[in-house]
This record gives sequence, structure tokens and C-alpha cells, in this order.
Amino acid sequence: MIWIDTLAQGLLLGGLYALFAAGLSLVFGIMRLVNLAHGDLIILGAYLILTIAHATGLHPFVAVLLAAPLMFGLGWALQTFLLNRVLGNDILPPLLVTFGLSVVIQNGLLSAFTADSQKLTAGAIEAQSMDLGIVTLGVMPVLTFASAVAVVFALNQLFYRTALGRAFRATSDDAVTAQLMGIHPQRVFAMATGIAMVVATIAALYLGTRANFDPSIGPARLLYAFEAVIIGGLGSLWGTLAGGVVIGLAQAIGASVNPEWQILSGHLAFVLVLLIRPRGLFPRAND
Amino acid sequence: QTKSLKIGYVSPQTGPLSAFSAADSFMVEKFLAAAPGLGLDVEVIVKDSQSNPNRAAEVAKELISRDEVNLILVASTPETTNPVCSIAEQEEIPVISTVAPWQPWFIGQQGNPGDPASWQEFDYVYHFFWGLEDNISTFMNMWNSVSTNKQVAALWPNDGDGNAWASPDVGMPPALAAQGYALTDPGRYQNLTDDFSAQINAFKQAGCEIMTGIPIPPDFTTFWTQAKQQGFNPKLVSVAKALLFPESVAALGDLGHNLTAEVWWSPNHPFKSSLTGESAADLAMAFEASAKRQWTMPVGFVHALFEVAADAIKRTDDPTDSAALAAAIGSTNIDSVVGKIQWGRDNVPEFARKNISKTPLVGGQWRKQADGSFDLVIVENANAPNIPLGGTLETLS
Amino acid sequence: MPILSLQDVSKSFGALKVTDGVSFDLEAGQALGIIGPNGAGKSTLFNLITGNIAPSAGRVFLDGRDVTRAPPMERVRAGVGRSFQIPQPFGNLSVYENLLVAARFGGAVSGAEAPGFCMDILTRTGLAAVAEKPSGALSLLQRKRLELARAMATRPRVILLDEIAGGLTDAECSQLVITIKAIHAEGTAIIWIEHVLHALTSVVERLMVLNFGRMLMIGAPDEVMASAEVREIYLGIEA
Amino acid sequence: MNLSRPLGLIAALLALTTLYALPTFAPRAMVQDLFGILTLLVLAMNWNMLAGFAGLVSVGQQAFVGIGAYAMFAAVILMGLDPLVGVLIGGLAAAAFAVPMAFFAFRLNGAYFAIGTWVVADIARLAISQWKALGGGTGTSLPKGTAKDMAFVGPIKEALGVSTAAAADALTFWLMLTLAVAMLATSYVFLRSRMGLGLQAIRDNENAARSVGVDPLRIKAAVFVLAGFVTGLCGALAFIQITRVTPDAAFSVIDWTAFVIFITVIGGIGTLPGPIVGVIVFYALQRLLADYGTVYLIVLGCLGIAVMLFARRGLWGLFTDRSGIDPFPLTHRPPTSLALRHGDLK
Amino acid sequence: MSPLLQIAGLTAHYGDFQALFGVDLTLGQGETIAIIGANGAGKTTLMRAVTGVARVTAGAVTLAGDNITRLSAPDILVCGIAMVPEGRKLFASLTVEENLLIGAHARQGNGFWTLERVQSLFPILKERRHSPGTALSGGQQQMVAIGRALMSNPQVLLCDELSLGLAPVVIKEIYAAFPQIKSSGTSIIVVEQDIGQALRVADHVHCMMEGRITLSGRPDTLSRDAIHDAYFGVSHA
Ligand SMILES: Nc1ncnc2c1ncn2[C@@H]1O[C@H](COP(=O)(O)OP(=O)(O)OP(=O)(O)O)[C@@H](O)[C@H]1O
Ligand SMILES: Nc1ncnc2c1ncn2[C@@H]1O[C@H](COP(=O)(O)OP(=O)(O)OP(=O)(O)O)[C@@H](O)[C@H]1O
Ligand SMILES: [Mg+2]
Ligand SMILES: [Mg+2]
Repeated sequence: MIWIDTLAQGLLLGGLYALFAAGLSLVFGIMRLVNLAHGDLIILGAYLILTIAHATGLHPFVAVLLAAPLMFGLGWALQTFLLNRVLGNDILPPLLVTFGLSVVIQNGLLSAFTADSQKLTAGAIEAQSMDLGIVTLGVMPVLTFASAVAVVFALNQLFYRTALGRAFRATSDDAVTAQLMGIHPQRVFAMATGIAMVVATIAALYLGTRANFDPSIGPARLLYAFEAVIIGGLGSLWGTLAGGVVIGLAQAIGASVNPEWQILSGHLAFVLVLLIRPRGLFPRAND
Repeated sequence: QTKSLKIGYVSPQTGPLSAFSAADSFMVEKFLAAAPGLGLDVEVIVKDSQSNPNRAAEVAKELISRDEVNLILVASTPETTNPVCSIAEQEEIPVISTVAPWQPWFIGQQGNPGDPASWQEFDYVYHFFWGLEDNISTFMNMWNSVSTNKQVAALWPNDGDGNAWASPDVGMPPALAAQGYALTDPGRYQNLTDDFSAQINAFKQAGCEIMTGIPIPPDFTTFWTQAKQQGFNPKLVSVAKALLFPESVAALGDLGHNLTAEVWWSPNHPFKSSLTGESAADLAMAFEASAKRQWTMPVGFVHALFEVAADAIKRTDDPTDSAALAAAIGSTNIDSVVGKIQWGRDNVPEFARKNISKTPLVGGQWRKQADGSFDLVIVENANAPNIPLGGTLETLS
Repeated sequence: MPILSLQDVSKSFGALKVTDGVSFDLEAGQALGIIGPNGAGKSTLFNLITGNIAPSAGRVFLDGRDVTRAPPMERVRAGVGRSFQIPQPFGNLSVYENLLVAARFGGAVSGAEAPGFCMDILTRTGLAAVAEKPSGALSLLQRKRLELARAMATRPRVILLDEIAGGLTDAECSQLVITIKAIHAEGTAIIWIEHVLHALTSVVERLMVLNFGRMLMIGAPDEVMASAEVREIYLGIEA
Repeated sequence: MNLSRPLGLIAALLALTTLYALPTFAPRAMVQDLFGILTLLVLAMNWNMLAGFAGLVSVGQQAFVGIGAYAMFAAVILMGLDPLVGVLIGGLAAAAFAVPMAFFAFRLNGAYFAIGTWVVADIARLAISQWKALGGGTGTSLPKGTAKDMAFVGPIKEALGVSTAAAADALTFWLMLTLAVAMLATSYVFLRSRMGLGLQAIRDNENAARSVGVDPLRIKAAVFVLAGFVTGLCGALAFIQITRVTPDAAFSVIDWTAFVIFITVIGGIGTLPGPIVGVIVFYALQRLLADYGTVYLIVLGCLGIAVMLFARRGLWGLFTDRSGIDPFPLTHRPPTSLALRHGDLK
Repeated sequence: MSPLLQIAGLTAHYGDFQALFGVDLTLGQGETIAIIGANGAGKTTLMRAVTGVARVTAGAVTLAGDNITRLSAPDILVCGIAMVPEGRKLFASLTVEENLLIGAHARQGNGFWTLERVQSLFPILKERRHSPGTALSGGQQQMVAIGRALMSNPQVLLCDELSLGLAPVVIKEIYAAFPQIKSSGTSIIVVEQDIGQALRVADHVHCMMEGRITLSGRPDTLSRDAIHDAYFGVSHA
């Protein structure tokens, strides 16, 4: 029954990757922005939660509620003052600016917090597990996966049930025509990045409780997150979740053959999916 | 008459390895303060490897050709020491190196690590630290003192340290086999892996009661929380590298209690500095006062680097003569704050004897204090009985 | 054997059928005019012939060879040159360089001959004076001329011209007609989409009317123009 | 105007001669510094060809550096060949790897292409990490004395009267300088060739380019494989100097791609001299600020951002726009413009 | 009384390329005017310049006395100018109903046009309200585009080539809605290549060529030949 366990763990891992990727997917889907600083922004979120938790003595799960609005503001400001100026047909300027941002955030955090490993401590829940008979699953990984599903569900509701979501989709379809509807694309983008940062804060919570983090660790999972977004298909949030799960499963299966194959398997799954479907699993019809 | 020369010092002051370098500036100042008394007119040029091996090689080249240093000191992890030593050996500049187990240092610098026949000695680079065999025997001494089923779980990454530990020739597998331990080694994983379920499954299948490995701190945290979640509860966990620094252990919270680790230096080590006469405890206290943080193991070794340097320079007539200085380093025999340092002793295999001097290693256990901080208690000293025990080994369950 | 032959070619964009079962043959050296209201699918038909878009059904033959799946560059080298209705110059390149690209790649003109060859075309199309100007800075009329010139530079055996006369003055239009007649006289087959009927009819031997992607009529210009149906559809004015 | 070109040519030749003569009179530190600069320059020129001229924004250049380096190490350690032969093998190995990489990545566009190349490079890193004969994840060093035994080192040592290490420095420096000059000259010639013209047409309008007979895929693939080859050569040569290789160091996206992108963009993407300007700025900054650790990187990050915000075509673009001087014109002038003027006179 | 919309000396560029050369135009309250002209004459550019989508390089646009030349496109919509863009430009990932609702995105306060009124103007839009906007036929899409523009309750409605690619019956059906739109108080500018249609709906016709207005007049006063000349830029041979 080991393989069931392998699949279950891979699935849960996919949840973590999807959580990393959800914010990226949102921003990528709406404005074709490849945010190379996403990983570092997640780490920034983790430090923010840590600082709040230390200062107030709050549990990280509570501290995240205070961190989220701050991160929203940061995302909004970033988009308004920086990223909006470089959006366009050319993918290079945003790529460069976000990479520059990544370097700045990493080194800024390094000067502020040193390179010491940090971790968010959530208490006893970290080691708790649920015995489901065939498999034993950690409470935190299950919570992570559930949060990923919840985030994707919530974002989907936002996308398909609200006026803001309508504006998101319209702007993403055709920003010029959206202006003719009285939509300010730049404001819409700022909202989107703000929301993406809230999602990043949630990702930070789970990353920070799962393993140690330090200022340099952000980019490590960025590639997996991008893979999840691309496998899922541009603009499809459920696709991103599926993409995360594909990577997670591939890694888990690869690892069960030999840990040497773990990360390689994730990459190979990505290449395989794109060879068969160059636009991902669930591409939008009109791209 | 005073001898004047330039010394380069390379260490990872920024980046992920920077925790190793917390004592750097403190020790450099100490050395510079002591130098005039020893008749030395030295300049120390400090270079940051940024935790990046390419950058380490670059700064080594800079030290040699721009700053024209006469001696290079280098510390902390094979990622820093090896590029610097490789270049210095090519350039024929003497190096004193430390804080990397000797196998990844020596074998890792060989062209073909897999072919012992091809290994060559070095003429200019000298390293002092302990080796895998010390770490292994320290760990096994701890394990032997507890009754277990002798099933050992191993978590070894695909990096310099992990490959050395896993080596069927010089690593842990033959030592385990010799003492009747059975090993479960699922294979080399990449650093910064997010999921260890495959390994945990294998360990559970084999019913391992002992867990060992040499992961980096974030990976151990991921592994150990997952192990707890998935019901893998070994009696003893002896992990190298990941548990060096109190911060990494503190990050584990309750899960950090009673984990065991190798201890290369502590304030309780009964050694004194040959440079300043301070005891290990004095040095640790001085560091804690100046840096406002808990002592760490590299503190003693960074200090010892300068002890060896000062001693070798003193014994060289013309320290700007590379070959003479290298020879003086090779004939070092001092009692330093990390123990005896002397190259060419028979506690190192023939092929590496010239370039390696071993320092003592003992075993320690992290104990969570009432205030949430962690203390490292020495619980095993069979290889170095002169280092006093601070308590007895406790099992996890 | 016809130089170009379409067999029952159709194209849909989603639910919209833009080209609907078009078939015709073009003999070497022949000139065919295409008219039809906006959105009738005229430009789309060109894209299907040149391979810029793939048909949903049907086949395209060049010299009897099935090129339905061949990419545009292969068809250019096989002798199909085209202009774009909305001019698509290589904006950062000069007018001369625009032609050079076409001559060297599409026309397989050698490096030594290319300069003279291109200048000759520029002179014939009245662009010699702006040869060194970046093509992005041209006026609309000049851009349209560049479209024609660039298509000529690929040394086509069939040249497809998409509304290159729109907005010309009388004199300019006559000049254009002379140029096109000259191309025709050299034995190049022509398909010309144009709203300026008198210009068109002075060149072509046959006229095709497209409406809603369907071929409404094909025949001698006089016959076609005489049809009341065509007049209504084409000008939208009940005659 | 008529004088400035030959004068420029003379100045360039003079500079080049000085550069080649450098190891005979300059201190080693300078030779090594210049080696580092030239390494980055070659990498930047290659990336500029891809991203600036062919529109291929690759984030996977470290794959070629790493494969070039590892192939060189394999040639030296496993086959006992001369490192210089190893460098050539490194280039060829990288070019060979570029073919399947292109096959995969060319199916992707824009951002997908960028991420796709990055993933492929990471696959190469992970695969090389499994190559036990070259140390796996531990990496390996060039055997002692490799530099000494390298072809030409002996004669150079004799001729210049310097140490073995300095002679090896001089040799690798000359090779890297030659690679850089060759790359610059080839880029110039290539961009002015038929293929280069096609490339610029593709960059302006791919659809129209196809319609005049340009095959974008073929030209781009040619550029990609060629850039892979030169990047591989450069990586192999660079690692002769570094002497030690690990998968993480050889396939470092930061060292071999990210900084290179910064350099190109700061200097001026899509311009021939851009990488040269960029590498000078980068190097100056590094010298000035390297000892400040984090500050240096923060400044570099901010500079990259600022260039993107305020000078899209980099410092060189800014210069040509302001001054109107462009010593490396890529334009083809019509032949008869002179003749026409003659005609006018008549 | 000053006109509702006044365009004076409007010039627009795409990069180096000048597309409009000092266009003057007025639209009175409740009036409908038509702009005709050949492909590439600059009709769409004029519409885009008025709505703030294209960059205006000189000249002024005033709406009810307010200068709106430099306002952003969304702000111009809020001022009361809505556009039915050339080619419909429906949002592909929005349903028919969402496409209509997004038209009211920036709407402040109430007005005549509501979702119900638009749906009763074009009943098919209610029937197909859950389909993706782009799954409709061309004519139906055009109805969505018109409805979407009306949802902002504009003072001025700009319609760019409503008849493009549509069958005559469908065109008739669409123009049949015009009286009701006019009666809601909206003034209209239609851009048409279908001259007959333009002449039928407009109070005033302007002919454009090469970025300039070359002919203006009431439909009944313009001769077919004059239009033809202006339209094609050549006289009958
Ligand atoms: N890529 C495309 N996707 C969707 N629809 C398209 C596409 N290209 C063209 N169409 C549609 O196909 C129809 C025919 O277009 P086409 O450009 O062929 O017409 P045309 O006869 O050339 O018109 P015009 O006289 O305006 O140039 C139009 O309704 C147009 O909107
Ligand atoms: N985005 C653009 N960039 C450059 N030139 C453009 C752009 N859009 C339009 N043009 C040019 O501006 C001129 C006017 O175009 P416009 O679309 O306004 O014409 P139009 O009268 O609406 O034509 P049509 O009947 O084809 O819709 C044309 O020459 C066109 O090629
Ligand atoms: Mg057309
Ligand atoms: Mg138009």
C-alpha cells in the first residue's frame, strides 16, 4: 500500500506548490506579468508574519491576519509605482524589473534579519497526524492542501461572481477595450497584485511553518510554481492547482523510485506535458 | 626584527552560509591586536565568498594576484574551502583551511574522486578538522550505549558532505556493517527538497530506530516534522550539519529536544588559545559579549586558524617565501583552542596525512530549556576523554 | 496545368464561416480581380493561398502540387508573392532593406544582384526617393507602395495584391495601373482585391465576387459588373 | 564624418593590440580582471544575440556554461586530453545540447519560452549531479598540474619569463579575448548578412517575414545553437580558471544568466556595443562596492530597475539617441544613391 | 447653443506615422452623424482619439463645453462618450450578460438604460445571456456591443462599422434599434463603409480620406458621384 501513501503525499505536496503558484497565476493570467520576485515576496511575507508574531506574541495563524493587509498594500504599491510602468508586449522589462526586485528584497532582508534560519512555530499541530487507515497524513500538509483548494475556490468565486472579477477578466482579455468600459487597467492590475500578495502571505504561513527559511531561500521553489502555472494553462486557477498536483505527484513518484529522481521527475513531467500540450492542460480558448 | 606580510581571509560572510562567519571580524581584530606582541607586522584582507563557490574562486584569485597575499586562511564548508584551496595549490600560495570534514575537503579536490589510485597530495594547502570516521564513531558510540534493533536510517544529500558520508569506501556504510548495524539508505536527494515521504516510508518499512544524516537545516526541519506527522519515531536522531547552530535547533521548537549532533568545539573544551592564552570558555564569553549572540562551534576554529598562522609565521625566516611558509605550516605542532594541531600524524590515512590534521570530536545532545532556548550538552567523549561530559544520553521515546 | 488551384476551400473562425467552399483555377499569366463587401472574406482567401492561415477544409495546389500544409515561406519560394491590406513593413528597417529581405529570401536573388534588383523595383514603384527612410515612418500611401514593391521583390509568378489602390489620386492610380500592367505583361499572374473598380477592370481578365465567404460569381468583368445583384451587394446601394 | 570612420578603426586596432599585448607588461591582477570581464562580455553578447536580436529571451544559458564546463572536465579527467581540446569539446557538447533544447523550447512563446529554458537548464544540472565519475553533487577539481601541462603554457612561460600560473593566465586571457573579438566580429558580419537581415525582419514582424520567404524557425534555431556553442566554449574556458566545478556552481542561474541579463540590459539590449558598455559598468560597480556585500547587490538591482524604467535601450541606446553617433551601423545602404546623385548632377 | 460634441483640429499619430490631420467635426444634441471613407482613411483612429484610446497630438475635443482632450479613456467614458468598437471586441471570457454588465462598470447613478431595457431592445441577448459573448453570430455580437455601450448611459454613442461583415437583413435589424436609442436622448456618430446605410440614418454625413475630412453635407444634398469621388479618391473613369 506504499504507493497509495506516495500518491497521497504527492497530492499534498502539490497543494503546497499550488499555493506558491496561485498568486503567480493570478498576476500572470491577468497581465502576463512574469513575477520573478514572487518567491522573495513570499519570504518577505514570512518575515512579516514572524515579526508580528514576535512583537505581539500572537500565534502565526492569527498574525497572518495582520500581515495580509500590509502585504496587500505592498502589492498594490508595487504595481502602481513600478510594474505598471513596464507592462507591455515586450516581456523583458517586467522580467528584469521583478528580477531586480528579487535581488533587492533578498539583500534587504539579509541586512535586516541576517542569514539565520527562522521558522514560524505553530505549536503541537506541526507534529500531529491523522490516521486514515491506509495512510497517515500530517495535519499541517492536509491543512496546506485544504488552504490551496480554498484559495483557488475563493479566487474563482472572486473571478466569476463579482464585478471586480469581471473587470479582471475583461482587462485580461483586452485592456484597450476594457478602458472603453470605464475600467482603469492600471487600478485593476494594482488590485490583482494586492490580492496576489495576500495569497502569497498565506503561502508564506505554510512555508514558514513547514521548514526553515532565510532571506535567500525564495527563488528555490519559484521554478516549481511557474511550472504549475504553465502546466495548468494561462489564467486557469483550477489548472494551477492541477499543475501543482502534477508536479507534486511526479516528484513523489520519482522519489519513491530513487530520491535522486525527485526534482528531476517534476521537471520531466513539465516537459512532457508541454510537449503534448504546448499551452498547458486547461488553456483559455482565446490566447 | 618584525616580519611583515599580507594574509588573505576568505569566508562566507553573506548568503546562506553566513552563520559560520559570525565570529570573523571579532577574531581578526583579536589577531591584529596580538600580532605586534609576536613581532609581526601583518595586514589581513578579508574577502566574502557570498556563500558562492564561483565567487570564492574569484576572490582567491584576487587575493593572490591583486593583493599579492603571502598566506590565505579559509574557513567554512567545502563550498568555500575547496575552490580557494584548488586555486592556491595551482598558484603555489600556502593556505590554512578549516571547518570542513577532511574527506570532502581532500577527496573533493581530487580530479576523480571515485578513483583513489589517482589521488594526489598537496604541497601548499593544509587543513585541520575532524573526519567522517570521527563523526561516525562518535555517533555509533552513542547508539551503542542504548539498546536498539540496530536499524539505521540515513538521510544523505547529493552534495559534497552527503556523498562523502554515503561513500562505500570511506563513508558510513562500511563502519556500520563492521559493527553489525543495518543501513537503510534510499539514495541521494537534492538539497531543498520539499517532501521526504519516500524516505520516511522506507525508514518505517525497515523499522529503523536510529536516524542519521547530514542534511542542511531547512531540509532537516522538513524531514523531521514530516517524520513526526507520518509516524516515524526513532529512538535516537544523530544528525550532522543541520544541528550545528542553536538558531536552527530553536526553529524546531519542541521537536528539537534531545536530538544529538557532533560537537567540534564548546566552551567546555579544556583547551587554551596559543595566541592569547584565553580558555575556550573565555573566548566564548568574549565573543558573546561582543556579538550579542550565543556562541557557536566555528568561533573556536576561526580563532585557531589565526593561531596556526601566527605560529607558522613565527617559525619561518622569510614568510614571503611561499615554499618555506608552507613547510612551516606542515611542521606545525601547537596546542590550540580547538586541541592539538599537527600534520602528519598517523590518525589520518596515509594518502592524506601530509595535508590533514585532525581535531577531537565528541557527541552532544540539544536540551530544551525552560525559557525555550536550547543547550548543547556533551554526552559522549570516547574519542576524546579529556573533554568532560556534561550529562548522559537520553532517548527520544 | 493551372499555376494556382483552390478546391473547395473553407475556413471558420469559431462559429463564423469566413470562407465557404471556394474553388477556382488560375492559369499562368492570368489576372483575376476579387471584389466583395467589407468582411466578405477576401483577405482571408489571400491568407489561405499564402499559408498564413490553414484552411478548415479543402486543398490548395501550386503547379499541381498540394501545398495545403506548406508554410508561407515555402509558398513564397514556389512563386507566391503577396501584399498586406494593412501594410506590415519591417518598421525598423529602411525601405530598401525591406526589399532586400524579400529579394534575398523570397526571390532567391544573389547578394551581388540584389542591390540593383531592389533599386529597380523601388524606381518602378516610385519609392526610390525614400529608399533610406525607416519604413515605419512612411505615409499610408507609401506603405501601400512598399507592400507592392516588397511583393514584387520576391519575384513571384503569382502576385496577390490586397487593396493597394485605396485612397490614391487619379494620377497616382493611373500610374499604379501602368505598373501592374507591366508586371502582368512580364507574365506574372495576378490576383487583385480592390474596391476601385475601374482600375481593377482595366487590368484583369476575370472578376470574382465574394460575399459571406462564398464565391457569388466569377467571369468576365463586364458580365459581372452588369449583374444587379453584384451592384447591390458591392456598393450597398439599391441600383 | 568621412574621417571619423578610419580614425575609429585605427583607435579600435590600437586598443586591440594593447589588449593582446597586456600579459607582457600588465600585472596579473589586471589580466585576471580582464579575463573575468571578457567572460561576462562573451556571455552577454551571446544572450544579446538571442534576446536582443532573435527575440529569444532565454533564462537557461547556464545550461551551456555548465555543459561546456563539465565536458571540459570530462575530457581532462576521464579522457586525459589537453584542457584546450576540452574547451572545444565543451563548445560542441553545448551546441549538441542546444538542439533538443531548441526542439522543446521553440514550441513555447514569450514567458513560456523563458521558463521552459530555465527548466531545461535545471534538468541538465540535476542530470549532471548524477554523473558519479565527475563527483556527482560534490563536483570535482582539475587535477594538480593541469595548467602546467596545458599546451602552449611552456613556451609562453619561456617567452614572457613568468610563472606557470601567470603563463596559464595569459593563455586563457588570449583565448577569451579572441573569443570576444571573434564573437563581436561574427555578430557584426552575421547581422549584416542575409541571415541577419532576416533576423531583424523577424524581430519587426514575424508574420510579414514569413510572407517574404524568411523561415523564422530556421534562423532562430541557427542562432540558438550557435549561441549555445559559443556560450559552451566560454563556460569551459572560464572553468579552466576556476579549476573546480560543482553542479550548482556550473549551472548557477544567477552567475551565468541573471547577471548577464543585467549587463546586457544596462548596456543596451539589441545593440552591438551594449554588452561592452554593460560589462564595464557592472565591473566598475563590483570593484567599487563588492566589499559592501548586500549593498552592492541592492544597488545593482536598483540600477537594473531604473534602466528598464527610464532607458529601455540601455546606456548605449541613450548615447546613440542623444548624440546620433552609431559606430556599428547594421544598415544596408542602397547602392545607387550615389549614382542617383550623379544623375541629378548631369 | 453650443454643440454637444466639438472636435477641433484633431491630430493623431501612431509612432512616427500621422493618421489624422486636423479633423474638425461637430455633433449637436440629439443629432446623428455619419462618417464614411475608404479603408485606412482614419475613421477608426478618429473614434479612438475622441474616446482617449489613441494618442492625440494636437487639437481639442469638447463635450458640452468641457475640454476632455487629455482625459484617460475610462474618464472620458464617465463623462458620457461610449463606443461600439470596430470588430465588436466582445470580451471572450465573459458571458453575454457579463459583457453587458461590464458596460456599466463605471456608471454612477441611474439612467434610462438598464439590463432589462437593453435586453428588451435586443431580446436575443436575454435568451443567450449565459453563452460566451464570442459564441454568438456576428449580428448578435454587434447587438451585445451596442448594448454594452448603452449600459453606461452615454450622451454620445460612437459606432464604428456596425455593418462590417453582416448580412443586409441583419444590418437592417441592428439599425432598427436606432430610433429607440435616439429617443433615449443619446446623440450618435456612426462610422460606415456601407454608404447607403450611412445616408439612411444620418442627419449629416462626413467623408474622410487620408486622415482628413474631404466632404461634408446633408445626405440629400450629396450627390452619389461626389461621395464616390470622396470615397475612392478618384473620379469615374
Ligand atoms: N483571425 C481572425 N479571427 C476571427 N475572425 C477573423 C479573423 N480574421 C478575419 N476574421 C473575420 O473574418 C471575416 C472576413 O475578414 P476578411 O479580412 O477576410 O474580410 P475582407 O473581405 O478582406 O474585408 P475588407 O474589405 O474589410 O478587407 C471578418 O468578419 C473578420 O472579422
Ligand atoms: N496601431 C496602429 N499602428 C500604426 N498604424 C496604424 C495603427 N492603427 C491604424 N493605423 C494606420 O492608420 C491609418 C488609419 O487607420 P484607421 O484604422 O483609422 O482607418 P479606418 O478609416 O478606420 O479604416 P477601416 O475602414 O479599414 O476600418 C491606416 O493607415 C492604418 O494603417
Ligand atoms: Mg481585406
Ligand atoms: Mg476602421
